Amino acid sequence: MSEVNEKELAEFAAEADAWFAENVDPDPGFMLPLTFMEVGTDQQFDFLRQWQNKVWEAGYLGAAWPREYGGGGLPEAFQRAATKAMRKHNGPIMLNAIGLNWTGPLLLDIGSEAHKAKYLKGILSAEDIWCQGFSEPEHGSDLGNAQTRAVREGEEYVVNGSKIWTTQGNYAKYMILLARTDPDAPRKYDGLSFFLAPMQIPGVETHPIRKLTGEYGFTQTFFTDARIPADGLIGAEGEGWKVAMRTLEYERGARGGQPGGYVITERDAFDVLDLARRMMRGGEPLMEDPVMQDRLMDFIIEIQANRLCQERQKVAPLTSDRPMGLALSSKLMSTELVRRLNEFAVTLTGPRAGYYVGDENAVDEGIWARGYLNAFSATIGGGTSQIQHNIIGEHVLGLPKS
Amino acid sequence: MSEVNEKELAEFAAEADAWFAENVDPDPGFMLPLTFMEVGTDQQFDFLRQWQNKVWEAGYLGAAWPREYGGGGLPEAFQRAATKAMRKHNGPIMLNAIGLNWTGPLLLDIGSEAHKAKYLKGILSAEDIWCQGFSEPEHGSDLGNAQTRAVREGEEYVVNGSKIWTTQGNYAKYMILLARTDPDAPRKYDGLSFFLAPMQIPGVETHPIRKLTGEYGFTQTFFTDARIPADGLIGAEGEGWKVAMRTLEYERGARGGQPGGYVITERDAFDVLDLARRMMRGGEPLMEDPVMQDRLMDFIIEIQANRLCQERQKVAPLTSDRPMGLALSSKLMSTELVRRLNEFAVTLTGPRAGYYVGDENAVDEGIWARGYLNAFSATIGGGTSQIQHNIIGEHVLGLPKS
Amino acid sequence: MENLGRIGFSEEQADLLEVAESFCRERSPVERVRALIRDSLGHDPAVWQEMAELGWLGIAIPEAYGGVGLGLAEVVPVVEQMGRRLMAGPFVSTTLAGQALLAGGTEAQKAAWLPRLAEGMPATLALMEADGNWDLEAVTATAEGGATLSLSGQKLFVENAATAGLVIASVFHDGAPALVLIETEALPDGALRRETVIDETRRSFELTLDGISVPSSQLLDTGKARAALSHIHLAANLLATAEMTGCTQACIDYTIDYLNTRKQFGKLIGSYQALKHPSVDAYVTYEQARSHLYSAAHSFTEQGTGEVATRMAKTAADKALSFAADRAIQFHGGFGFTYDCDAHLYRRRAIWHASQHGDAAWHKRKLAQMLL
Amino acid sequence: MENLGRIGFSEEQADLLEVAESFCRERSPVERVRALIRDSLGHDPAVWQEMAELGWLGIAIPEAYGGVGLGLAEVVPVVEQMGRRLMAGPFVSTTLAGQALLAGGTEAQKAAWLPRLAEGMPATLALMEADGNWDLEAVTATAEGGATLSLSGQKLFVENAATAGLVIASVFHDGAPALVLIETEALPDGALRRETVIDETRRSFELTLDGISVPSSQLLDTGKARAALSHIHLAANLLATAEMTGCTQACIDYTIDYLNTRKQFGKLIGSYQALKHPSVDAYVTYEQARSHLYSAAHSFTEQGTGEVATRMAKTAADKALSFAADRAIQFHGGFGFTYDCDAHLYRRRAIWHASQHGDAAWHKRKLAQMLL
Repeated sequence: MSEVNEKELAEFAAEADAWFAENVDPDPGFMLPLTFMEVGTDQQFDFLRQWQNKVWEAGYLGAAWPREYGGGGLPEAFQRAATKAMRKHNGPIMLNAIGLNWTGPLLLDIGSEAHKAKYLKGILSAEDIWCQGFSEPEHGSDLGNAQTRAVREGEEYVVNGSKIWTTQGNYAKYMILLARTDPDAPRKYDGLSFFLAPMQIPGVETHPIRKLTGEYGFTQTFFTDARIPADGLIGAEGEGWKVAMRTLEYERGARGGQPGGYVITERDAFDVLDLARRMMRGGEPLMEDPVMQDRLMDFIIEIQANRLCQERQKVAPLTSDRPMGLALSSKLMSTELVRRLNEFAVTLTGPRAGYYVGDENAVDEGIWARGYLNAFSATIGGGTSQIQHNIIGEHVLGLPKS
Repeated sequence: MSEVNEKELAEFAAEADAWFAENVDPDPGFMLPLTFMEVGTDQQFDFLRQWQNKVWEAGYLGAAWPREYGGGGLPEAFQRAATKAMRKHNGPIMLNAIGLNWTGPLLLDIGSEAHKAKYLKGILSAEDIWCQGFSEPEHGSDLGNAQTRAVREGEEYVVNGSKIWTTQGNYAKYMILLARTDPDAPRKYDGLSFFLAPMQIPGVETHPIRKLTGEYGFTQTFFTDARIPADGLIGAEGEGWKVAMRTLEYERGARGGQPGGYVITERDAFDVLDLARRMMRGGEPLMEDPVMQDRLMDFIIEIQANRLCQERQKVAPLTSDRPMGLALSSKLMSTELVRRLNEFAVTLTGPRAGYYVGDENAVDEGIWARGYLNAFSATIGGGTSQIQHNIIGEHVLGLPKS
Repeated sequence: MENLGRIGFSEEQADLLEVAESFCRERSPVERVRALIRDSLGHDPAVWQEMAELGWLGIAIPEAYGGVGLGLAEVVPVVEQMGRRLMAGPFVSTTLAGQALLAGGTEAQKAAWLPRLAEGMPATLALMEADGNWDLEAVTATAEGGATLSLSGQKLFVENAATAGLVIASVFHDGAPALVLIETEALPDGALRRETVIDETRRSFELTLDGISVPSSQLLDTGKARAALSHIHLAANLLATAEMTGCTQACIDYTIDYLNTRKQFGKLIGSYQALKHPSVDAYVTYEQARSHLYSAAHSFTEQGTGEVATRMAKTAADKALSFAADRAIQFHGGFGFTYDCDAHLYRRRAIWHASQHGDAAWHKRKLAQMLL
Repeated sequence: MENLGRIGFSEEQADLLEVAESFCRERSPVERVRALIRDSLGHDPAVWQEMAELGWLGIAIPEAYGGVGLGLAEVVPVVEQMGRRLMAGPFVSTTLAGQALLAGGTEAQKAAWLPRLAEGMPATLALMEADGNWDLEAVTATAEGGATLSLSGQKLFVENAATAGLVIASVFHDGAPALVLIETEALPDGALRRETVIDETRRSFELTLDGISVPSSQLLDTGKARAALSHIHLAANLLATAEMTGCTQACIDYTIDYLNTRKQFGKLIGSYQALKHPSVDAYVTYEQARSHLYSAAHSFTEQGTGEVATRMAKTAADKALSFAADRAIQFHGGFGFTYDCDAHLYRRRAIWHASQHGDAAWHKRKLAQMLL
C-alpha cells in the first residue's frame, strides 16, 4: 500500500462524513439489532445486508483491502476515517461479521490465490454470508475436543456431527468449520482440520436457538453425511487447531486485517449518562444523587481506560514489558464492562426496570435489560471470561497451566 | 449440667456486669493488643496473663467447664452472660487462646482423664500458655504434607523439624503439635500424629518473626532432637490428621466447647461509624457525604448479617438444607469482613491515613492501618480464604475437588 | 441503633416452612412454571384453591375476620418456598391487599372483605405511577367528589389485576394520599392493559382510573392512610425479600447441579476454582440474605426495628439474588445463553424484585437517614 | 466532555523511559530500599547527584532557568520508574517546588531559585494542615506584616524537609491564600518534627511556622496564588500517579514471581485459578491505570482536559495499586504476613498515595462536578 497522502485522506474523510450523514436512516421503522449476533428477523437481515452492500459500493468498507479482491487498495488510515464517519453518524452495524473479521483476514494472511479470488469480494458485498462452526454442544470451551468428523473421500470430505452458536447460521452460504479428520491422533489437537465449507448443500441443517432474551439469532447446525469439497481445506490436514487459534486472535483483537466498520454498536458511558439525566428518583433528578454520580464516574473512568488501552497498543515503548498484554486482555476488558454497564443501566431505570422489550412503558424500548442479557453472548462466546483469564494468566503473565 | 435456673442466671449476670464494670481498667497506660496474635511485648503479655487469671478466679471464664478441672460446672448460659458483660465493658482479650479454644475443647472431647487433670486448669488460669504447631515454612496451606518428624524411642518421641506461625511461641509451656511418625504411609495423611508437647525442653528453640506491621507476635519453632513424652499422644499414632482437622473445626466455629471470653476484639461497624463521625472532608463533616453513607450501610448490613448467621445456626429448621453451611462459612465471612472494614476505615481518615502507629497525629493511634495489616493473619492463617472457599465449595456445596 | 433485628423462629413458622416446602416443590416443578408462562392466566386456579383450603390466604388475617390469626412472620416461609419454585399466582398481592385493609380499612370494610380474601378471592394493590416514585405518598392519581368519588390517573404494575376481585388503589383525595377500594367488576372495558414485564412468570397490568366512580364508602379510613401506605411499603418489601431469598437458593442449587454434571477439558467444571469460588461467594451471600430475611420476619412488628430489619433484608436479598443469577447465566456457558436454561428465569425475577418497592440504593439511603 | 484525554508519547518520553528504567533498576534494588528505610536520611546523596548530572532535576524547567525545557509529561516516565523500584529521595518534591515557582513565582524568584533546583538543591512544599483538607486553598496558616512577614501555623507531610534547601509554604495572607518561600537555613531549632508515616521509604516532617519571619520579597506573586495552588494540586497528583503506576507493575511482577516459585499440594500455586484469576484482574487494572497515566501526561497542559485526565488517572491508579498490593499480601500466604516480604512495602505505599492530594472518592466527586 502506498504512503498516506494527507490531503487525499482529508478529502476522503470529508466525503465519507457527508455520505454517512446522507445515507444513514435514523429510523428504519423497526428495531435494528445492536450486534451481528442479534439478527433475529428476516426484515433485519435484509435491511442490514443491503446496508453493508451499499457501504461497500460507496468505498467505505474494505478500503484497505486489495483492489483485486473488491477492496479499495488504500492505506489503512482511509478505512479508519470511513469507520469513524460511520460511527459518528450512528450507522447500522456491518452484517457479515464472521466473513469480514474472521474469514477475510485469515484468507488475506494464509489463503491461496484461488480462495482469495473466490471469497473475498462476496464477503465485502454481503452477497456471501459466513458463519462459524467451532463450538459443539458438549464441548463449549474445549474447542480442541471437537468431535464433528470429516472423512476424506476423493475430492470431498464427508462431514457428520453438530455445531452450536452458529451466528446467522440460517442465512449463511459458507462456514469456517473445525472438524476432526484423524480421531486417532495422539494429541487431540493434531486430529483437527480447518475448512471453508458450503452450507447450502444436502446434509446440512440449521435449527434456530431461542436466546435467553426470548429472541433468535443463533442456530445449531447438524451435519449428516454432508459432502464438502476438499479444496476448502485451509492449512494442511491436522493443522486445524493452529488455524483456528489464529482465527480467534482476529476476534480477540490480537491481529489486524479487518476491513473496517463495526459489527457491534455498544451503548457507552455517554448513553448511560443520557439515560441517568432522564430519570427521577424519589421526585428528584437521579443525576443529582451523589451515589449515582460516584458509580457513573467509575464507569466513565473504566470506559476511557479501555479506549486508551486501544490507543496505547500502538505505542511500542509503552507495551514493551508484556507486548501481547493489551491485545490479549481487550476481549475480557470490553465484554465484562458491557455486561456490567448494561446491568447498571437497568438499575438506573428504577421501577420501570420491571418492563421489558415490547411494553410501551419500557424505558428506551427495553434495550437496557435486553442489552444486559445479550451481553453474556460475549462473556461466554469466543472463550468465556474464565477462559480469557486463563489465557492472560498463562500467555501474558507466564503462570503455569491450571 | 443442670437445668438453667433463670433467677440464678439473672443474679450471676448482674454480678458479672458489676465485676467487669469494676475491674476493667480503661487505660492501662500502654497499648493493648486487639488479638491474641498481636502480643508483641512482655508488658502486654504480663498484663494479659494476670487479667485472664483474675477473670477465671472471679468465675467468669470456664464457668461451663467441669468443676473438677477448674471450671464452674454451670450451664452454658452462665458463661454467655459473663462473656457478654466482658464485652460490654470492653474487657481486654483472653490471652491463652490456643489453650482455651483449641486444646481445651479437644481434651474435653477426646482427652484421657489424665490429660484433663493435668492440663485444663492451667489453661484457664493462664499459668500454662499453649501454642500451636501445625504450619511449616514450606507447606503453609498444605498441613497434610507436614514434614516435622517424630520418632518413637521407648517412652519418648524424638522430634526434628520446624514449625512456623507459632503464636506466643516464646511464652508457651506447651504446644499442640502435628508431626510425621510414619514417612512411609501410603497416604501422606496417615503418617501424621498429634501430640501435646512441652516447649521448655532442650532441643526446642523459638525465633521471633517480624510481622508486616513492623511488630512481633509469632515465632518460628525449631526442633532439634527434642524429646517429648509419648503420653502426650492424642488419638492413636497415624491418626494425627483426623485430630488436627477436629481441632481446626473448633477454630472455624463448627464445634462448641470453648470456655468463653474472647481472644479477639474486633473493631465493628459502630467503631467505624464513630470514626466517620469525627472526620471532615473538604471542610464538611464526612458523615454528610452520601457516598460514604452508602458504603457505611453496606458494612453495617454485612456485619449484621454475620451476627444473624451466628444466631441462625442454632435454629435447626432454618439450617436443614445445608446443615454445616453456616458453621463452615463463618471463618471466611468474618475474617474477610474484618480486612475490608479496616481497609475502609483507613480511607475514612483521609490525609491522615499517611500517619502510622507511633505518630502523634495518627488518628486513633494508627489502629486502623495496623488493624488492616494484622487482619491478614486471619485471612491467611488457619487455612487461607482461598482454602476456605475450597472447603465450603466441596463440603457444603458438594462440588468436586479442585 | 442497639437493635437492628434478631433471629426468632416460631413453631408455626417451622410447620409452615415444612408444609410449604413440599407443597411448592410438588405443585410447581419448573416444567409447570414454563407452561404457565405461556398461559394467559399465568397461574393454576386449582393450586390456588388448595392454598385457600390450607388456610394460607388467611395466615395474617385475624380469626375475627375468618383468618388464622398469625402474622406476616408466618407468611414469610410460605412465600420463600413459593419463590424457590418460581411459583406464580396472586398469593402475595392478595396478602398485601389484606394488610392494606387491616392497616387502613374501616371496621365495615374489614368485615366485608377480609373473610372473602381468606376464602380465596384474589386481590391486589394499585400504587405505582408513571413517574416511578417508590415513595407511596407521592400520588398523582385523584379521587374527587362527595358521596360518589370520580377517579382519574394511571396505575402501573398492578399485579394480577385481571384475576383479582378487588383492587386497592392509592389516590390523592382531599389534600392527602388516600386508599380506595375498587371492585374489578366495576372496571370499564379497556381499563386494564396487560404489561410486558421482565419476569414472565408474573401477570401485571396498567390500570386506567379515568371514568371509574366509587361510592365514598369505599374510601379507606383517611386518618390511617399514611400509616397504611408505610405499612404496605414495608410488608411488600418483606414478602419480596422472602420470594427473592427462596429464588436465590434455587438459583444456586440449579447452578451447582450443572457444575457437578457438565464436563469441560475432561473435568467436571465445578472442580475449577474459577467457578467454584464465586459459587461459594454466591452461597455465602445467600446465607447472609436468609439470615436478614428471618430477622426481618421476626422483628417486623417492632416499631423502628421492623423497618430497619426489612430494609436491610431487601438490600441483602437484592445483592444475593442479582449476583447468584448473573453468575448462573455465565457459569452455564452456552446453555446459559438459551431460553431453555432456567438461569434467565432467576435473573429476570431478580431484576423485577430489585425494581419494585425500592432498590438497594434506595433502601440504604432510607437506612442512612434512620441510623447514621 | 468530548475529550477526556488521549495517549501520546514523545521521543523524549521514550528516551527518558528507557534510561530511567535501567538507572532505577540498578540504583535501587530492594535490598538498598530496605537499607535506606533504616537510614535516617532515607536516600542516597550520590544517586541524587547522578540524577542532577543526568539533567533530571531540570526536565520541566525552562532552558532560560537552567533546565532542559521539557514538561511534566517527560518527568512522568522517570517518576514511574522510580516508583517501580520504590526509590526514595526528594525528586518529586523538588520537581513540584519548581512547578510552584514556575506557576506562581515572580521573575526574580524564578531566576534566583530554578537554576539551583536544576543543579540539585532539594526543595519541597508545605501545604497540608491538621484539618486534613485536600483543597489547597483552605489554608489556616498565616503570614502577617508588611516588609517582614511573621508566619504562624502548622504544616503536615512536608516531605524531605530536613534535606531541602527551600520550602514553599501555603499561607493565608491579606485575605487570600498565598505562597511563601522559606529557606531552611532560617528554620529555628525544633521547627521540624520527623513524622512516622505509613510508607517507611519516605521522609516526612511536621513544620511549625510559628516564630519564622521572612522578607516580603519571599512572597510569591499573590495574583497567581490560586492558579499556582491549582497547578500544584494537579501536578502532585500526576506525579503521584506515575509513582503508583510503576509501583503497581512491580507489585504484580513480584507476586507473579512467587506464584511461579511456590508450591502447595504439589503444584505451583500460580496454577490455581483462585490465585491466577485475581492476578489477571490486578494486571488488567494496572494496564488500565497505565493508559490513564500516559493520557494524563500527554494531556496535562490542555486546559480542562488535563485536569480531567489527571483526576481519572489518580483514581485508576489508586484502584489498581490498592488491589494489587492487598492481593500481594494475601497471595504470599504466611510469608506475606512477614516484614521480610516486600508486599507490605507496596501496600503501605498505596495507602500513602491514596491519602495524599485526594483519594479516589474525592477525585470522582470533582470529576462529577466537571463532567456530569
